[in-house]
Amino acid sequence: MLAYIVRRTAYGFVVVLGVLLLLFALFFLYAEPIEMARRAVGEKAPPEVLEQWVVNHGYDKPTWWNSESPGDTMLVDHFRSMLTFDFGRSDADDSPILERIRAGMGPSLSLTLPIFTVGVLLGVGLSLFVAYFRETYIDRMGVVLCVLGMSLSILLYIIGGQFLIGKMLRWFPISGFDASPAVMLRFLALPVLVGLAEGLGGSIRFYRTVFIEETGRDYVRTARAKGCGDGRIMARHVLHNAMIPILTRVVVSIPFLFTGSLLLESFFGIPGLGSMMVDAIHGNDFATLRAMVYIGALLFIAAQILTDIAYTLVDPRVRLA
Amino acid sequence: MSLVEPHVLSNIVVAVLLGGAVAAFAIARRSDLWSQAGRELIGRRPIAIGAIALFVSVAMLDSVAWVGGGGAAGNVLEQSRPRSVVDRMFAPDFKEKSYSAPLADIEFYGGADLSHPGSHLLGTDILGRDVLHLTLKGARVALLIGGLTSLIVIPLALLMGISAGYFGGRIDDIVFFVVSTLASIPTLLLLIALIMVLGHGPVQVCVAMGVTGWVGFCRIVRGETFKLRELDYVQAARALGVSEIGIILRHILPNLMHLVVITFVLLFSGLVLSEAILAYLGIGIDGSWGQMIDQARDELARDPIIWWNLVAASTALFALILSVNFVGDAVRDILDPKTLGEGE
Amino acid sequence: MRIADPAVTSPVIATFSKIAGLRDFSQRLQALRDESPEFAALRIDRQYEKAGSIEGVRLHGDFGLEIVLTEPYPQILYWFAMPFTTPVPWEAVAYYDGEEGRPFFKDHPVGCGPFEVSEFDKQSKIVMSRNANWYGVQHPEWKAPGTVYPSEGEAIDRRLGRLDPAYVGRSLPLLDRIELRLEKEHIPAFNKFLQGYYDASGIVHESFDKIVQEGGLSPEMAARGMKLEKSVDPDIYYIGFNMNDPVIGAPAGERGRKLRQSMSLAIDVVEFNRVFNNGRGVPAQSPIPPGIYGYEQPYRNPFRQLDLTRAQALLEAAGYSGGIDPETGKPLRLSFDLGDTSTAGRLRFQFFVDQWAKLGIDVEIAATNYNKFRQKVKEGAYQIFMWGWIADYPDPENFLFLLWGTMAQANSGGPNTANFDHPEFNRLFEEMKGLDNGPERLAIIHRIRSLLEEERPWIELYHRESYALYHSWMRNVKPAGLSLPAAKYVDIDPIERKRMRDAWNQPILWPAYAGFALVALIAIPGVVTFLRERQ
Amino acid sequence: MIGPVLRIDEVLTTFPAAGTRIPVVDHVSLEVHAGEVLALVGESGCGKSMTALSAMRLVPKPGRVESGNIQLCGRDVLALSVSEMRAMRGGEAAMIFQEPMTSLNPVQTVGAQVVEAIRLHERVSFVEARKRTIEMFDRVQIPDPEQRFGAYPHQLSGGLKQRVMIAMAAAMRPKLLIADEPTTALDVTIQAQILELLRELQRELGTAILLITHDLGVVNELADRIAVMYASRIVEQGERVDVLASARHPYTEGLLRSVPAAARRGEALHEIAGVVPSPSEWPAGCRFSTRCDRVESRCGDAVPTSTQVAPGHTVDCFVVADEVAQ
Repeated sequence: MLAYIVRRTAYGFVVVLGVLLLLFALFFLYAEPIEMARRAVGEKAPPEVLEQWVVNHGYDKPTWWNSESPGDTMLVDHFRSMLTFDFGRSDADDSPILERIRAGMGPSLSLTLPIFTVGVLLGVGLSLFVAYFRETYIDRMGVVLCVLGMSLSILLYIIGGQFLIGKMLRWFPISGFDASPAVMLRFLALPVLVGLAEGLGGSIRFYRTVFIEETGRDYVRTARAKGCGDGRIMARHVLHNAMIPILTRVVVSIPFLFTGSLLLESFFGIPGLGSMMVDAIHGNDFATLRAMVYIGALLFIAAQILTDIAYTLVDPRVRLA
Repeated sequence: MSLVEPHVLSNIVVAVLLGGAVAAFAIARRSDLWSQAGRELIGRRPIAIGAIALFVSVAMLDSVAWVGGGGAAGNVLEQSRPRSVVDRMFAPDFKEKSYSAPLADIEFYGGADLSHPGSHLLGTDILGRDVLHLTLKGARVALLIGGLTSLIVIPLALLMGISAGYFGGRIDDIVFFVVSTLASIPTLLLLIALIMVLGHGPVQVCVAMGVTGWVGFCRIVRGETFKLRELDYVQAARALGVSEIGIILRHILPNLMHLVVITFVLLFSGLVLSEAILAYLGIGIDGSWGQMIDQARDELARDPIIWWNLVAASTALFALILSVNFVGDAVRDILDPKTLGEGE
Repeated sequence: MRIADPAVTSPVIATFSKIAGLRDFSQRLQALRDESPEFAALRIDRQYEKAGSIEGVRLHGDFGLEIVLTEPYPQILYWFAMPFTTPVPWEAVAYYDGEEGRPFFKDHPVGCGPFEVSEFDKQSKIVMSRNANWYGVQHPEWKAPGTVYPSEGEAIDRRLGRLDPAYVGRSLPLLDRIELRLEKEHIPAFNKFLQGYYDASGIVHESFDKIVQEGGLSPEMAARGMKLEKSVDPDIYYIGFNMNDPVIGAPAGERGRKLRQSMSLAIDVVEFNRVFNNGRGVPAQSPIPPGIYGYEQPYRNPFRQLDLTRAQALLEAAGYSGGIDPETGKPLRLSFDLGDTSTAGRLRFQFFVDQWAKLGIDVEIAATNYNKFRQKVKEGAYQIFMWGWIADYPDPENFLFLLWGTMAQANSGGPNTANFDHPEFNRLFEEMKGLDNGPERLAIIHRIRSLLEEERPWIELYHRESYALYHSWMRNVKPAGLSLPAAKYVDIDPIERKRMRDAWNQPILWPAYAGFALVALIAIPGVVTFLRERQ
Repeated sequence: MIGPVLRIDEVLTTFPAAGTRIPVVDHVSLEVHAGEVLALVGESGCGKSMTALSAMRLVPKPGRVESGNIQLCGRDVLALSVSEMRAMRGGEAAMIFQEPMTSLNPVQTVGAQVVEAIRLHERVSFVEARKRTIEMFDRVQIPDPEQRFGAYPHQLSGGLKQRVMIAMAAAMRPKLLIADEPTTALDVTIQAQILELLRELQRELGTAILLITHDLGVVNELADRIAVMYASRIVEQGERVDVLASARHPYTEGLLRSVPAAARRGEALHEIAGVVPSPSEWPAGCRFSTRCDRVESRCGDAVPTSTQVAPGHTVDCFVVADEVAQ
């Protein structure tokens, strides 16, 4: 077990290195540092200030190889800063990136965590309901509704939600954020609702397929033949077997809890990591983007390792070899 | 100025596509499996297939363009521009000064008379352009996003997936590493980063989407090839001394074709929807429905509300995606209910 | 001295380098830091002390400062009025050094106003709260009078009820806390204002018609007790030509000039403002906006009045008859290079392209991201661009220097992106900038103006007009542009706000009940039959 | 006990397809008496398993029993409440399936699955149930039963898994055991062992067995009586000797002739012409008429009824009926 975890983690680390190399290629090989500086410091800045900015951000070093001191290149700096989580300062406004990530995590989590947990529970619950009534009009309508839901762009969910629920029906404030918990609930209600609605179609359909596939399996027939009731079959047999695909889907979405939702956050004015990334995109803030992409990838790789380990706990057939 | 004008190129592409479609149809007819699957598909989802056919024909008609024949008198620019069949369905000066409601005869704001009263079926946008015209033109962009990207994704994924699955060993290790690396980066972020590097424009966006999109399919191809390689008749062919390339072309590839078809259909809707998000971030493709939605979303705040822009673009988008999703479901059921778990 | 500190990378060092010896000081400081790490580790005031004084700055007692410039530059007075030269205690700079959990000084502003910044989140909000240590506070020990609400003011203040006796004599500031919010999506933000979640807001142009009718508030909004304030901003939006371009710029000589003139005549900025800005915005006739010396309201630029016939004639004279480029036999093709890929921007640029299309000129929008655009600018690979400039200080020099040859992008990487380098203009500009406002200066400005009329490096578009809205519960607002000193007079009636907010936000709940009922109605028969069948 | 353990009377079970409902069990009647083994024989897809599942009320959705009467241990199965039916399954009547590989829950130990079967019907402690499970394992000749109790299905061979299935089914000493192709998926040597085991159980516990199979060798080995199904209907029914030795229905004859048997060494193996038609292609009248070598014109007009050819031996065929009448 331990040996497996160690080996799996080691491979994960190799993938992290691959990601870093790719990020380096993406972010350092085309942007002119001096133009990044101009964007950051301002149009009105004289050349020497721009050059100073470039030096301060370390963008003046040789890209790949420095014959004089091999450790002093952008490539090495990139790996060093990423691996030590020393992300430095934003290219756009010189704010410390790590601090901003810390500050943005709270708002992001307060949005994504409810969407995630309620989404999984609701998805599993509703899909069980639909799967239970399979081959009736409830099931067929459910599937059609899911496909309808999946075919709508998230932009429309947001626009529609804000217009209909926020503006016309005035159930919740249209957008905004407040750190005090009581007020926050009111503000988060609408984005959470929209986030749920957007994801629900796909997840119900996915879970439904899983459940129907599992309930069609022979062991369910066996259980029935020995006198198990429907509820017991679902709880003791089907749910446990369905855990494997469900786990894959759920764990893989954990990184998004932290990276937040780009669109929801920027539309609803939530100062989380998602809107931070939208800002970084609009402001050509490569340092921030790079850090966020890296963290996202890191979390994803970690989540994958966790999934693999979780498999061994859920499924006795998976052997640790 | 390049030797081949864009509109000539697109005419050629349309011809090639039509030829390809006819050829594919002819081949499919000869194979029982495919022609039966096709018949069953049409039987199951006649409306959705009709809708897709409509979208495709609009896109085709918008891709066939030629210079001349019309244009406002005296305006050399209009006359020298290639106009597609769809453009020709609308008068070249089919423009107002500003918003007008569907079928209205005065301008929505300001109240001046329109030059084409009562003839804008879906009204006009802020620049006075006919919304129906813009919506129809969006079909071409949507199909370009789906089609061109699939043209990148599918061969790439097949090449990588088959070589990894068939040859195994080092090649498999490398491919698997590349796949894990790409898959680790959140798709949307990777997409954005790629477009920043590649620049804007339809081709660049499609290439970026292709680079991010091939990973999932590659995994499936790799797994299937793994299984196929172990099959008796493939082993037998190898024992008989058929070359590796021969085995791949004759035995492996044809058995992956159903996966290609399913993936294409499933990929398509995801791609078109992602473009809408890119449009919001300002890096979408010009003329797409995503861009129209993005342009129109704030107009809901006007009084009276300007809704037709948003509704036209989103209905078109929704109808296409919905049809494709419905057809996709059916295609999966018919061709392969097992291999492709949903959502993975 | 901090401006000269290379570690600060002040964006205005070039301007202040006109102070004699400032640059020397800067270099000395850098050299000392490079030489010895011990020096660099010294406290900041010791470093400055050791680096020696700045030649051109002399102290006169406790409150006097004499500054010597290397060249005549009257505008420096404006610069001294800007935040760059706010006095800063070195103790604060030394303390906030980013060590031991303390923020850096630039992330932790220090000041002495009625409010202090208690929260500064670049992404979403700035919170200012009452500064207990403000000199204006009526402090029990200091026995100083403290600052109170004034009883006198301009006539307009009295008329608009800003001198309400209920406030006179109350100690300032009236508010405990001010929150400025940054919202990325302006429509939701504005809707929140309308719902009463914000006290004040600008107007987004999409909902303009609902709020403003015939120059005033719409009856509906007026009935809500809303107040509207208007002002013209000291800025200019313009389309520029790259004067180094062989087709459209100076190398094309007379031909290029006529082309530019023609293109300028085709742009209908009134229409543009009507479509995109709800008619707000003053059509620009020259680079100088209202409120800046040299702006003359009656002046009309002959090439900035829409005249398609004349434009076509000029185009013909330039050799592009009907827009046809004789070299290719096709319509003249130009590129409009932009660093804005947003869809909203796209529509605006399309507007101009459509207008030029009326002349038969084929302008292509080349929208790239900002970095790519800057790169193009740097390489000179651009033809037409659109830009804006907001005044740093109220002097015509701040606008006209955008066309000064010395500032040309191609020569110095300066903000003269049009690369306009006209000897006559340069001479006039250099003469004008050192002069004080007066008839002599105005005469030169007139000459510059007519030179620009002919040369057309720019198509001047408009000067923005901004409208601001306030709810009835917000009192004593006096618009003062960006500066905040007036904030201490502002008051808010929270009870009124709560009342109105609640009244405006009564949720309409029946659709929810209806929805639930519908779902139940649809599902129940199915569930019932299903369960019955199971038995 | 009076009367048969299982009595199926004119049962019609249908599945929806293409707008109509297709019968998969078409007015089938049969009886299984205490202590006897009835073999239900036929080609795949002829409705054998569906008949058995109908008896247990386990027809998978969207299929359902439309009409007819099913008596299990004297109780009307179709009228029972859900919980009463649940008590029947595994208690009075148990079932084992064709695929031991997939019929066990892969994520539970086999012991736990048998324990569950016991505890569903009897209020006993886990320890007690475990003891009984291990006894049961011993009885079905699972070696090392204590250790096997904690094994997962994937750790056992096919034969062992089928033994676990039998242990599970026999745990509550049911009156009826439905064995749906219990040996099809197993090696020949294992098959024999499993059949032997079934016979022992039947003898020891007095359980009636409804054996579903297409393998006439198995039938010969185990069955007391035989019912032959073709295209959702029973075409011939009778004592094993009667049916095997003097089959009358052309389909049964065909089936028997297609078995390689020592008795007919040297003869060419018979093949029934054509394939089983799919439900949509069923002919009117006798469903075997399209493949029958003795077909007459009336066969396509009406459905033949049962004719007694010997005591307890019935055949549904016009031609045979005429022969008997003569």
